[in-house]
Amino acid sequence: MPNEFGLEIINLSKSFDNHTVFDDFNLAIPKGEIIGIYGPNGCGKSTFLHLLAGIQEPDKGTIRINNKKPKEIKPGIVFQNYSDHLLPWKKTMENIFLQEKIQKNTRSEEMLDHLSDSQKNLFQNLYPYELSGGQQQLSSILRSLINTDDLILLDEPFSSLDQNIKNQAHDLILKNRQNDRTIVLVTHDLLDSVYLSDRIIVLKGTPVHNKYLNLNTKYNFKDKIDLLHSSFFSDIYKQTMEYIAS
Amino acid sequence: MPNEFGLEIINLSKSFDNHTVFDDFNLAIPKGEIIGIYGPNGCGKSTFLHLLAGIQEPDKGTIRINNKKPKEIKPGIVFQNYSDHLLPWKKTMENIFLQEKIQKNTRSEEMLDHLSDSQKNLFQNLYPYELSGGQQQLSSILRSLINTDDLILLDEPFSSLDQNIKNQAHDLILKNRQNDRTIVLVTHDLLDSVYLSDRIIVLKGTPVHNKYLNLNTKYNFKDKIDLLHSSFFSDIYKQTMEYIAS
Amino acid sequence: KSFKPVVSQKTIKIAHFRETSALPFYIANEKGYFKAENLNVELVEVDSKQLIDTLVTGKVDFTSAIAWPSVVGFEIEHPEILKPFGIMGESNSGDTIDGFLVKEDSKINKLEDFKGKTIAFDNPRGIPSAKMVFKKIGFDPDKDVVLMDMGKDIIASALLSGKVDAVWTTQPSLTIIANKIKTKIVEPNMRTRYLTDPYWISPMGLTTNNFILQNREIVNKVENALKESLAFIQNNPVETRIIATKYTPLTSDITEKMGVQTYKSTPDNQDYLSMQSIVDSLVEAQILKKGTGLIPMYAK
Amino acid sequence: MKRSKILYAIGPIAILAGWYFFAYYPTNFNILIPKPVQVMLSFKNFPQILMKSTIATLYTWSTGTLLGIILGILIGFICGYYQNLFKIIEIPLDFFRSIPSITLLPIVALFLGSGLTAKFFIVTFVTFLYVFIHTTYGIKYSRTSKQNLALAWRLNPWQNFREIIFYSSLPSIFAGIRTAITLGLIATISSEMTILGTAGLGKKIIDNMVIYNTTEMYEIIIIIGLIGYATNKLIVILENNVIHWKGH
Amino acid sequence: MKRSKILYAIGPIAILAGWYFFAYYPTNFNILIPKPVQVMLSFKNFPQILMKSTIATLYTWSTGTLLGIILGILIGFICGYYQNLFKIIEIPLDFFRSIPSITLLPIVALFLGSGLTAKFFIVTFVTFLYVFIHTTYGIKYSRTSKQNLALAWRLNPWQNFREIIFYSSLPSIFAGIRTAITLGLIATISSEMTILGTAGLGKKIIDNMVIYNTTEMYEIIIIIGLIGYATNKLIVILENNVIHWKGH
Ligand SMILES: Nc1ncnc2c1ncn2[C@@H]1O[C@H](COP(=O)(O)OP(=O)(O)OP(=O)(O)O)[C@@H](O)[C@H]1O
Ligand SMILES: Nc1ncnc2c1ncn2[C@@H]1O[C@H](COP(=O)(O)OP(=O)(O)OP(=O)(O)O)[C@@H](O)[C@H]1O
Ligand SMILES: [Mg+2]
Ligand SMILES: [Mg+2]
Repeated sequence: MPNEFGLEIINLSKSFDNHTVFDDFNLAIPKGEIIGIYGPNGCGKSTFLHLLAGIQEPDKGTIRINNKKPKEIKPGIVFQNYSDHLLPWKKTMENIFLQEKIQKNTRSEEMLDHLSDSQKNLFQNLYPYELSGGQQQLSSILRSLINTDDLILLDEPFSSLDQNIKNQAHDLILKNRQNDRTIVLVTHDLLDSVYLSDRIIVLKGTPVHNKYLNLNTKYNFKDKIDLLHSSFFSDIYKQTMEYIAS
Repeated sequence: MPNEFGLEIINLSKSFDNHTVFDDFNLAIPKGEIIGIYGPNGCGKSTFLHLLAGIQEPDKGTIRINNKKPKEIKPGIVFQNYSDHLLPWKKTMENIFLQEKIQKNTRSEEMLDHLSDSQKNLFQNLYPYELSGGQQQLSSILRSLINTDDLILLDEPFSSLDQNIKNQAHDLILKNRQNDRTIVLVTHDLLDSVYLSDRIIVLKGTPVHNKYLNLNTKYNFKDKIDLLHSSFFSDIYKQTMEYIAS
Repeated sequence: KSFKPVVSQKTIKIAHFRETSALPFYIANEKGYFKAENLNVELVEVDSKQLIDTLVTGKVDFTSAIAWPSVVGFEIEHPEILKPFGIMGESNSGDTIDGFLVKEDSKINKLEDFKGKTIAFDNPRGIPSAKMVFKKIGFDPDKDVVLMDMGKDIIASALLSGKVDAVWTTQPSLTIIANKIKTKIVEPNMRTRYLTDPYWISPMGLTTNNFILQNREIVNKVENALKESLAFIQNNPVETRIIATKYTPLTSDITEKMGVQTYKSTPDNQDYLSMQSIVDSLVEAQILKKGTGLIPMYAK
Repeated sequence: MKRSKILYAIGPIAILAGWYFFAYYPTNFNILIPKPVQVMLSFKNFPQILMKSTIATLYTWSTGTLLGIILGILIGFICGYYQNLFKIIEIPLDFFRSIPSITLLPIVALFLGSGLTAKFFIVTFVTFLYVFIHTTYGIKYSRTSKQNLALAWRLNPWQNFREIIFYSSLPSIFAGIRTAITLGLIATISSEMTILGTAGLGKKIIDNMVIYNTTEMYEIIIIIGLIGYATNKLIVILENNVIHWKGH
Repeated sequence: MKRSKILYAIGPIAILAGWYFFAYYPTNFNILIPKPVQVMLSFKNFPQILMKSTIATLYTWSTGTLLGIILGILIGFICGYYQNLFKIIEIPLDFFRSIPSITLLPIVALFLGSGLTAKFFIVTFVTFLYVFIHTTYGIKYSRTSKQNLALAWRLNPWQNFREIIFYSSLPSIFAGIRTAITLGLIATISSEMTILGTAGLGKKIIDNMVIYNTTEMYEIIIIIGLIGYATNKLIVILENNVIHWKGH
């Protein structure tokens, strides 16, 4: 019987030249969760996402997503430097639907319902390089959510978004939760992370061993403001900061 | 007698194709201030910085920095997509000092005192493309602070930084305040903006006319936590949000 | 045209391109005939297409043989500059200078066998003469045979690969190809046999009117030396070929078998008629836009 | 815009001025340079005298070049993707590339005869080579970020080519095409000079060279130069229209 | 690594096999193809027979090409920066580029004589052209982001070239150099074939062509091919060492 893990990492090791980023790292996450990854600059968050995406190969160890090999799934991904990953030869809207078009030859128009008319216009008429940073990032998020079955990887996906658009993005992500879909969210904004995630993995500098904080962050607040002012959040905040400072 | 403005914008207009971003925009800022720019995605913040930097030309209007034309000053700048603006053919440390080396043939080694040994090592040994996003962004901030006399332009400069490095960057920026140096900071994090800035200009969608909020944000709190919990900040927060929603 | 004072004892420069067509000059140089005339001669090697250029721009004083189309063509464009002297060609009494090469097992043995065949010419001047020859034997040269030009370097490949049934070429290619691949020569020297005998292909050399005006004596001496060369060629066929080996890229196995052109230092009336008909045929074949009289060119 | 048109005129005017000067100034070689007016006048007879040859040349050149460009892009892509295949053909390509085609001609003629096939082969081969090299360069230096996308999306080679690599390499491919069309024209004319073929400007060059008809020679040179210039211009216009994302 | 070496061997082995086959298999033209063994054996006499010519060719080629490369990069940069200058020379360049050098040779010879000067001129001109084009392409397609930096920093043209444009354009320049060294070699040999000059492999080719000495012809072809291959290989190694930031 297959196990029930959405994400399973076994004895993962990865180095660049003489710099070890992961050293025998293990992690198992139930299916259907949103996982926040939190940790200092250069601790290996982006590397982790690249490994999950199959962009980089582990030196050692195994990665399973819904019990499949990374090569067998087609993840959606927002890169940290999102603007480099939009194709300048295609209009923004074509970029948004490109992955789906290539892989399934369908077009999930319903995704557009979440956009305002002016956003739709923008994406329809302009090439990515004609957009502002935040507009590019929003289109990257949309692209990553369309057509992906098992895994969505979000590397600092709100870094250029204003308050309203960030909320729009949060809604989009929450609406796209699915039982057999794992969403990995890397962000330095702990509030965003707690708000969206079911669990936060806190890493602490390189190399990443098997010591990390695995915080359950499921909660019951109505909205972000309530969450911010809750003792639940300040607890998590304290734990995280203490762990990182330790 | 020259005026005392660090930054003076007169009747600035700028359009892309048929999209007007600035329409007869006017602004005058006293010398030596840190100015926060706050506003929704696509309202023209990056465009504004590009105009100040001389990367783009206004369609109409005048820009003066310390009473000089943009072409007469050599600004330091952190771009929103910072990673594209580090030169991959040079080690990170060379990148950091490159502008100074070209323009003054000096090397402000004292800047390095603010870095930890491991940061110094990293920047000395690795090319920019071997760094993590946050490490790249920090090196971009350092580069922008070195050797710049009149103007420093920071476009979302903390978007990839972790808490500690962000604080380090804040310190660096505050240490580099000077009487005749204007620092323009674009960020979606209002707390960061209030913490660092003497004044915040709040913009509200395009085109930017002469209607904008000009908030004095000089304060007297010891640290950011105090600021966060102050009514001073929540006042500013409220004013800003109301203005944007209006 | 400006007159420059005659400079005595100057070096006489003669342009050539390491081909047997310059044999009289090589022999005069080798056997000391120039020296005997008290001439200080330098042989200057140039590209075959640059002979006239170097002559008329004053870089050399003489050139070795150049075929009629270039000489006449230049005369038409720029009259009264070139001065040809001597003649070179083929004759029935002389060696084999040209011919059709066909494969050894080919059934082609005489002109009549070419009906319906394709012939490549490595030299555009061959085609008009061939047309006249074929006319003589009753062919319609535009229908009964296919005549085409082709680069020298690929005629052997074309023959071997069966792309053409025969190639027509001149010395030394004729001997070289015959040496290399199994072929036979058909209808050697067709031009002398069917058109005129001897058939004069080109002058023996060129100088300019300007040079003659100022250096008539030198020109006479050069002509005298070349006359000696012609006598030598007549009397010493073996040594002639050794000298050819020395002055050209040809190897002795080729020069030994190769035919040598017939030369004559001064044309007579019959020669002029023969030459003129060749030039006229070039005009008729539209290789030349128009003709010119050769006698005035030769007249001193 | 008006000023920029003047700038474009400077080059041709300078050349024309130089030509006039050397055609009339008494050097020892000015008789070898035809008078500009004569050459211009000779264009009157273009339809009767050179039209057919020009068309023949254009035909061989355009067909051979087009084929070479397509092959260059396709095989360049395949080799850029399948490095092993590249390794197999790399040595032969770099080997034969350096050998002047005039040297290879006799060998080519052995296998392909000396007719149109050989001519097409040479033109196609030359254009193929340069488009091929530049396609592989385009692929080699296409941005890592875009290839990371292809990896994450698990694009198969053909999808990757169609959606990403092809566009990424376009600037380099266009540079290759500009080299290739010019070299293709040169190859066409050079092979018309030696290889059999009824017509073509190359043949006319040889014919006129032999009889020192410099006027028509210069006319042909001008025709070839204009063809080359016009094609280059067209390609640049095409390129600037296609690659709207220049620099991004 | 071992496997990749085997792949590299496939190409040459296939060619050698083809050569053996056509040299011995009784086609109607196998007589024109020399036996591989004979050609190999003829290399014994290389020092006496071809050494001098090879050195002469290498000398003309390397000097002319080096000069052309340097000029191509410098003038390419200047034109990339000063678009007005580019406009002035664009038409003449695209015009003359398309004309086979064999056609221009008589004109060049008028001005430069038919000696070494003309030979160097042609080799330098050809290499210059292609490095120039590719340098301008490198500049044209260098990334906007980097040029924004140059703008913000108020770099003067020379600083911009030295610190940014030069590196940005390097991939394109290297592609141009690879094209140029090959075409430079071809130009050297072709001009040795026609222009007078002391020695050189081109001269030897003509001499051997005339007498159908295919053995030495093939030997020369192999020498030229090896020179071309080795130089290309060297350039690629140099390139891979210099451009460590490939794709970034
Ligand atoms: N090259 C261009 N062509 C067309 N429109 C452009 C171009 N550059 C910018 N724009 C438009 O100008 C507007 C302002 O862009 P700008 O990048 O200045 O926004 P911004 O305030 O920095 O936004 P963000 O917070 O998302 O970074 C946007 O709506 C964008 O679409
Ligand atoms: N190509 C590379 N060569 C050498 N070192 C590398 C390379 N890529 C990443 N690294 C190193 O690996 C470490 C982890 O990088 P990574 O980008 O995963 O960090 P991160 O957690 O995403 O950091 P950030 O929060 O700054 O984005 C860094 O110290 C970086 O220097
Ligand atoms: Mg990262
Ligand atoms: Mg922006």
